[in-house]
Amino acid sequence: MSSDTQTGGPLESVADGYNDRFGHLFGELNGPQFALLIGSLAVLLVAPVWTSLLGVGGLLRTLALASIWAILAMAWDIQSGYTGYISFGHAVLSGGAAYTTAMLVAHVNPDLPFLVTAPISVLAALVIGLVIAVPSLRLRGPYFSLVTFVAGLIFYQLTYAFSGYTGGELGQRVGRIEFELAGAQVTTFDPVTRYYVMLVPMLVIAVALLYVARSNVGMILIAIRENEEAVAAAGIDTTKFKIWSFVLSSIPMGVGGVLLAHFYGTVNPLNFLLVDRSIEIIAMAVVGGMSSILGPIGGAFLVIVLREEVLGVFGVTGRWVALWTVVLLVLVFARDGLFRKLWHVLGDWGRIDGGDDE
Amino acid sequence: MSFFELDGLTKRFGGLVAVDALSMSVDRGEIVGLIGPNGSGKSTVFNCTMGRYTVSDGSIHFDGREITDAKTHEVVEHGLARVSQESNPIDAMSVGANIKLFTLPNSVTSLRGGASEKEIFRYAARLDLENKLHEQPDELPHADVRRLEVAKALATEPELLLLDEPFAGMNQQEIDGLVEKFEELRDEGVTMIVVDHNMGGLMRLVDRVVVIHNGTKIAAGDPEEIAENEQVRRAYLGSSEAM
Amino acid sequence: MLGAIGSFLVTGAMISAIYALIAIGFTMIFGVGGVLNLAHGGLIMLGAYGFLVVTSSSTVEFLTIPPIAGLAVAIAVGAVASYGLYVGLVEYIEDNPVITFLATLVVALILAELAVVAFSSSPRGLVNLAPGSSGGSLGIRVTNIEIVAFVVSWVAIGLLWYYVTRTDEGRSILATSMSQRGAQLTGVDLPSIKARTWLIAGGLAGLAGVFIGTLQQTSPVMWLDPLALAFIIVVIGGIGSIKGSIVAAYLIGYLETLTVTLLGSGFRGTFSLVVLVIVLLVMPQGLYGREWVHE
Amino acid sequence: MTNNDTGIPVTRNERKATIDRRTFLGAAGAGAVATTLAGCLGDEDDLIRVGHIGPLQQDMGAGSENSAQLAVDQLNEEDGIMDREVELVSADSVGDPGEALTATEEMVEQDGVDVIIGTFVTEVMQGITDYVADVDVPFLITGSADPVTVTDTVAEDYDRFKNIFRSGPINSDLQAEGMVDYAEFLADEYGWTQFAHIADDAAWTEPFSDNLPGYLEDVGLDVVHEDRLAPGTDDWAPVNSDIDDADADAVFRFFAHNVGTGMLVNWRENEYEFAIEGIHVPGMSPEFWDDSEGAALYETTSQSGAAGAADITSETGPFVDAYAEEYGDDRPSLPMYMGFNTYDAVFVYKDAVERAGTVDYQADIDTIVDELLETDHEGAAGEIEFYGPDEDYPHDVRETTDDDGVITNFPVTQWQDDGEFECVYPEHLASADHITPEWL
Repeated sequence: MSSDTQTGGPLESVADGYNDRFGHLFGELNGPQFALLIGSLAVLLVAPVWTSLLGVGGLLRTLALASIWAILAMAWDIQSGYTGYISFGHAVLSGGAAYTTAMLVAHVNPDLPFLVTAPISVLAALVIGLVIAVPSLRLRGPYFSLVTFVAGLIFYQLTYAFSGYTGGELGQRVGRIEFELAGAQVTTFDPVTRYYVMLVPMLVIAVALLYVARSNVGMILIAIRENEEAVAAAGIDTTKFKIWSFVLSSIPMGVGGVLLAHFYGTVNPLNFLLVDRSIEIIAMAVVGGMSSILGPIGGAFLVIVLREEVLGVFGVTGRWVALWTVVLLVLVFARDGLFRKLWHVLGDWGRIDGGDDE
Repeated sequence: MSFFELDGLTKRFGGLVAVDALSMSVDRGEIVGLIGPNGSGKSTVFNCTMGRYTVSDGSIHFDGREITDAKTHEVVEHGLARVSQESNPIDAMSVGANIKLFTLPNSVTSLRGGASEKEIFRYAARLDLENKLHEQPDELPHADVRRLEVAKALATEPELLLLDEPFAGMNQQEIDGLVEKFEELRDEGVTMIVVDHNMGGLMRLVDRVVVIHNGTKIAAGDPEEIAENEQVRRAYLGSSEAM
Repeated sequence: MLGAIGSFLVTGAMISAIYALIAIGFTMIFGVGGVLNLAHGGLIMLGAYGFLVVTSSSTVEFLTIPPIAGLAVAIAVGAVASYGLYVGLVEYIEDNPVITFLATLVVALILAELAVVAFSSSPRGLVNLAPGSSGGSLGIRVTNIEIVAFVVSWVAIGLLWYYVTRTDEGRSILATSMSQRGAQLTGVDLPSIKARTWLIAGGLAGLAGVFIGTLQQTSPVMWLDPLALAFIIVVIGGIGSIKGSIVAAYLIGYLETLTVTLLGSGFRGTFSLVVLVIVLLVMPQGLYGREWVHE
Repeated sequence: MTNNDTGIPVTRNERKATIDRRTFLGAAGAGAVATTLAGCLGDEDDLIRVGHIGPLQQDMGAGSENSAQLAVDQLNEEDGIMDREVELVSADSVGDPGEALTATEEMVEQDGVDVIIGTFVTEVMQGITDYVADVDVPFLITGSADPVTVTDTVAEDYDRFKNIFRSGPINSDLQAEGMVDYAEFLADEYGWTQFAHIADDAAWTEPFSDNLPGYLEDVGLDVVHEDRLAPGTDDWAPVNSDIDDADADAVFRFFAHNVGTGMLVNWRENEYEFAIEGIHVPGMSPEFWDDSEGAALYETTSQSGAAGAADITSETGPFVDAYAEEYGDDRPSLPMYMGFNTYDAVFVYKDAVERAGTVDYQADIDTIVDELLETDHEGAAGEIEFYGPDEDYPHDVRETTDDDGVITNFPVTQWQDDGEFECVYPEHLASADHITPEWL
């Protein structure tokens, strides 16, 4: 990882400051790339201010939703994007967490606090992740994808078969998030609070996953994708690492599922377990650029903003046609993802080879 | 018990017996040649040893431990490494990263372990790749790719190195260079089993030769003895391969 | 008791025949090109809507043809769409199985949404090819349309069998699905074989669509269940094996009928999916197929 | 649509323009910003905004939206509400509680609606009640019939949920009673005594599953078969065969999530000897005859408004005619039951706020609620009065009964020859006699 800086400028020196301190942890950046990251972060952090100034307060809801989906897309990426074992049933993990919250509220005690239901639900996602991973990781390529796809179908159908517990087609209510933080009562009834309740976990998970992805673990996962036998020949237990990638993925999937449950206030098969949801997660990661963590974040924001704010000009159904068509075009013509392309353009611009993970 | 020992090793694929009750042993510090015509089961022996194939019968011991049913990574952890017939570097990673991969600890919680840049430089330098650390494997000439395979295997700090046709596709000059490297390794105490068709390069290197044909051992001894062995000649002629 | 067993045997046979029709095309495409065509259910849906448009007076008024002719239209719609999908999309991406998997699934989603736009999300019924029922004897009731579906399914299977075993064109498909490399060595034109396979598979899907659309319903969500069925049947039968698909279709048809009888209709699909996962993990080559798993 | 000639700009949420209200940000840019700001600032622009929510992709929701638009247009042709012009803001619930909550918040916070009318599915209604109760906006339910709508809310915590009303249909406890009256009518007519009962496995059918079999036994009729079906059932042969095996004379089936087309086809082809009665929501669509290729023949369903086939009140005919004139070429070509209730709800709201003299729910919700409770409105679906706060179903629409105590505002319609939609019960409203299949 070299950072032979030759162009100066204040941007570059800030970026270099970052590289010296954190580059080895999260990957190195050049000036434009650094500016993009910091700029995006700033835009997100102060979103309540500019949305209100511009009179587009409704956008805050979309950005909150995009933050949740970004968590899901990143979580998918660390497992599927990095190892090349492409899961088509990841919504089962977030859905499992969401349903755990809903069932706890509906069947155990409606007054269970968020700080109790949330960790249990994330744990449930982890258990489901392992239940799927351990047997299915024996298969490769489309066969692994097929099993995960089928796992998604099974969970979807089970919500109907056990409608007495799950509420069937129409699901169950979970209500809003309410908890106490440092003596203050936090509730997501307030749009601004809700935005930060969704954004902050997203940023924390992004940093954590970037840190892991730029570590030995990330390197080994990518190597598994490229050549699993070579990794075994290096004395590394690939099965252990593949299962570990499911662990790394399940936990944020669980967090995302819980947040989504409280965002919608209701958990149902349509919003959580339908195959479309798994495909949406993949679409976001692929549109952004697989195996980069940052790409899926960009993909999630792009897809959600398109879906909620832009493509609606085609009508409620038409927006889905348009969205899937966009995804299909990206699949065919820009397999590596739009944000990866952007990243490389910025990289060339600064004429520094760095930041990319591969 | 010897340093490395195969005892009645047998591998069947369906009805086909690829290796048939093969026994052989290698002492610490030796370089043993394993030769035989195409399809005689040489690579299968390596694949069984490395845990890529499950062994049908018999046992494999290494350094006092049974590794018959061990998985590949366990075998490597015990101090065995193999240079495969086919080069398989990870093209998405630089030469340096390819070597580093082979130094990473087998631990999901070790985020920043593995060799330092200095150590990687040293591993590369052992095979004269130190100036190519930042190149991508698919940009390297063939001989360098083969050398990278050896460098990767050495980065696991093996005590026994299995070399599966290390000279494949190289010209004489390149072979000579590589043989020199292996001789240096022997001086450092690395034990080796070498499979190759090129008897010339091999004969200079090895202390002892084991010949297998159709999965069974047909001869063993000094390189000179083997070169004279009538049965070995017939086996090779039968498969229309020149020595 | 006799009635119940007889009814079970007949119901199972009827539904299994349609399942076979659903699965054969899917297995052929996988066998020949190694592509899991997740748009297969979408093609079935296209067949059903194609039939609806030309046979119902309530869609396009000036276009109302007899249902039997509608059947031909459904086959044609499925075949052309399938062919178009291959030469227009899959051919460019089939080198990457995962991208193909994803892209064909996205195509299915697009088709489903387009169906909502064109026909609304309300399910439709189809003009019945063969009204009335036979039965009552032995306490077994079978509608005529089920009998027609059963017969047509076997006729289609018979024709296909004849094609792939008795004609040169067909034999090259069979050869390719047994060993792509072997077939290539013997000098067959792989792209044209693949395109032809997609054409045939699409035609069978369109045909299946009419029967599913009549016996169940024609709706924008009708693609998913047949797709799942195709998976299950193909995995159990063995990839690329037409014979395996037919046997597995009957296994699953009867298994589902039994599940419905014993556990209730809510578990119909779930149980089969669980069987699928078990087969995939325990016997990945299926009944008649070649090995699935890489070593 | 119509409101161009009323001088009001075409609203962005018109279905024909296919610009959904949730998309205006991307679509309309600066114009949208202005509108939103206006919304935030409250009612200073002098418009009264009627919020409508329903599954707009389904015939039920689309019919309801059209009916709401029709009511708003009619108000604007007169004096509006309190002499102020009225604008419809319609949102798509997509039949999903999560989407509905998002859409409702947006209507209240961004668009500044003064009232919310709609919700078809019980669970969707439940998904937004907490929020609606928190902001106090008057909420008139026009689709979902589950009694929990009021028993879990207004009856539980009156002070919190007092802004929630249901202007129609009558709740399903009462519907179950009405269904027994109808069963007795069938028993009188045909001598049927054995009934089967099957229902969607969903919350809305529970009042029927819990009560109807008992009620039927109480009046001396037998329930010979009961079953619940998972939504999305597509194999109907065993369902019909079980009913037939039980020797039922008729089946009462309650389907909203299941679509009975497959059942009807299988029933007709096998000429099963029972009649199909009960509630079939997809079968209420005027398009169902075509959708099912005529398989709808002979099936009946109960529904408020009787699909316009009967003159329930003097308002029914004019409303149905106006709807047909405006939307007769659209889908659905008739307002479905929710359309009747939504249309009525707009006028119920208008009357109440005009009596209250205010639409400011943040300040005057108590006054508005008091006036809503005073409602006595002759609507298109029937006479509308609400149960009082201390009764069994507070804020729920009252059933109307005839001299014999038979419930009359829950009529039964039947698909008859050539796709005619007829009202067959109660007898004083009937447009045609109830008929049975010729094979029966």
